[in-house]
Amino acid sequence: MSDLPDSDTPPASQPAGPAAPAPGLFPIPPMAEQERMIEAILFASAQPVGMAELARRLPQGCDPAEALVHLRHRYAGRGVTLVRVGDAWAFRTAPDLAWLMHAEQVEMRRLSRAAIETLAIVAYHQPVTRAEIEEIRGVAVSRGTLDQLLELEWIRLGRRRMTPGRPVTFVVTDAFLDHFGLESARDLPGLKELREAGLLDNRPRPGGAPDDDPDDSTPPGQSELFED
Amino acid sequence: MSDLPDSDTPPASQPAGPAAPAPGLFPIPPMAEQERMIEAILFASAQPVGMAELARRLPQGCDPAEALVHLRHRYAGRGVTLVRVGDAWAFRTAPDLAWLMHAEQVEMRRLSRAAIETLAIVAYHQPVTRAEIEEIRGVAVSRGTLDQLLELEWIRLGRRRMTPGRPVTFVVTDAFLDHFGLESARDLPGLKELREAGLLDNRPRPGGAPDDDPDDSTPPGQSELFED
Amino acid sequence: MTAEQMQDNPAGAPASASRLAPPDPAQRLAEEALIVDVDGFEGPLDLLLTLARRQKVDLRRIPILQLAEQYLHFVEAARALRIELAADYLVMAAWLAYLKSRLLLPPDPADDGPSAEDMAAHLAFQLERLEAMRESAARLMARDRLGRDFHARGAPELVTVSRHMRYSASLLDLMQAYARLRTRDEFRPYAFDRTDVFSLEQALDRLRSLIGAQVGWAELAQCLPPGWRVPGPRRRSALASTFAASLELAKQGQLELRQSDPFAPVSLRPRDRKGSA
Repeated sequence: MSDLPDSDTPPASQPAGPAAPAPGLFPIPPMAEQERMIEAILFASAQPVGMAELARRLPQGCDPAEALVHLRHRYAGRGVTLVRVGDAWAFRTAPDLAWLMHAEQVEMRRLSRAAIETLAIVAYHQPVTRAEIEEIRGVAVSRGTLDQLLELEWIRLGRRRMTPGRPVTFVVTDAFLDHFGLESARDLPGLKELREAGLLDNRPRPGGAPDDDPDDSTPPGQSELFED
Repeated sequence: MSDLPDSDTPPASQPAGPAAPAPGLFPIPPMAEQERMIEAILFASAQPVGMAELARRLPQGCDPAEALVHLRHRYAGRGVTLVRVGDAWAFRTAPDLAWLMHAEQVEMRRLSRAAIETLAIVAYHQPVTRAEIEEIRGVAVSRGTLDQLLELEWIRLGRRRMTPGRPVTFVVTDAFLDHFGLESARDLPGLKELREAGLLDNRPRPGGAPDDDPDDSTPPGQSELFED
Repeated sequence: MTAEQMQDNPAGAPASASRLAPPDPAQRLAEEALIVDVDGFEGPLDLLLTLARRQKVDLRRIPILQLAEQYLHFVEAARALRIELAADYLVMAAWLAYLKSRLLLPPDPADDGPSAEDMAAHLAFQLERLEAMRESAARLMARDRLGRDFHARGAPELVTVSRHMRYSASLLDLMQAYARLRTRDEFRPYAFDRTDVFSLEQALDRLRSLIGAQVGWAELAQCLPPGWRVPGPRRRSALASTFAASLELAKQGQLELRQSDPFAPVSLRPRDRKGSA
């Protein structure tokens, strides 16, 4: 990468006569190239860019004002237009296409911890009943949490469990797989793989006793749920 | 270049006279207008926009694939160019103007050598299991290396391998392609040569090594030793 | 192992690995530098690759025997300098010593394992493949990159006309949430609902008191405390602890046990201390 462009160009290289080629170390870029440069700068900038900044960023001897005129012509009538904002310049989508931007108006919120945990349990244990989710989380699952996940279409109702009370089960949806970039829920890594990938802390257990059998510390009734 | 799926031109789905304009409520916009619309949508977004989303946001009957071909021609050689990223499209500044863009440069996160090599192995060998990465590098993948690449969203989980233990696999993402300016993983530099040289084959170690478990084909004794 | 931070240059050898073939004293210095830098290597394969590269030959034609000798020499030199090498370096040394002996000896016709040539060829393949991946990684990192060489729209337009909420969560969030749930159980203090557990201590106390008054054989099941006899978890717990207690007392010589057939009821009686003494 050739960083630092032409800061070495001697400042004296700007002659009075604008028609004469500059006697600097580097020739002045042709107007079409100046247009390209301004196009890139305005596109990538987070704010409108003023004339002074353009002049400072372009190589010595460029004429941003003229290049902007050309650029403005080029974009006239396009889906994107060059607009003047105060003393600066920026690209904006054409006002007549504003209706196209509707899909972009979304407010992103992070999912609550309860929701993400519930979702994780459904993904790993599906089909899973509400009682099983509560058993794994150790707290009651609020109606709102399940509703939210259902509304997001990340989980849906599965088959009823053929046990007393015939409770409904939950499974994840294709929209879930799509959102999380999974081909199937079976592709989720197991506990051992999570640990190997560094996603799990290997903190020593408190209490000191060399308790090697993981089943020992599992409360009764959960071991079946935790089968990988 | 024009291997865009033009599945959107429905051959059979429109039973009405094919010569007649679409039976929708509104006439299909002319191609020049479709081009403007896509231009506006892609310009407005910092992320690549997928074909499916384009088709959804444009009026019924539009042909985003064809409009994209026109648009790409229009921007060829400009300061901002239309690039393809997997199944999606985005405007990006021309790389030859990198020297101009100091103000926009973002700090690149420093990646460890292990992370860089792991990324390359995932890209060239995908889908690839953790054991295969370790086999190629000759050392265990240290804690957090995969984590870091997952967090950057440069790799994601692929399908599980249908071998004993059904290990998870890793593949590269569209964000990876976007970051490295690749249209698809097939465009990785040198891919063809590596394949022809047999260097992407999963060549098993010849017979005999006592610890040659098919699941864990890392070189002798390394996986345990490097676990931390 | 110390992770050597090498930005954008994964193919670069550690600084000490001179690519030139140096004259003898310089070579020795270079080798010592190699050893000092052993922490900078990513395992034996990395070290082997560095040694192989110094031979300046096509990796496909690398003389494996020579390479094995260099590696063994390296390991010996490290030992002479009293540098502790990680075990995997020694495992590789042992394997290379074995390979070397196999390559030097005439093949044993009785041995139907892989030939020494196959093993050597596979090692050469591994080295070539690692080298190729390093070169590819370097080429990848040298590409024009988003945010450095080319740029996305700096001011994405999110016109707010209609607003609807969307919730996001990443796969990492999901997996970490699950990992958190799963490990929380490992850290949960051990707590057990004791209302349905008849402990061994309780069973011992009860049996000791029973056998004082007992004459002749009694079935174990009859020794269960009241309230613990209805089939179910309580009965199972009481039966298990009473049985364990009876074994303990039998061992202490305080009672005798009897069972006529497998799965038949177990009976017990106090041991006649005088008779058996």
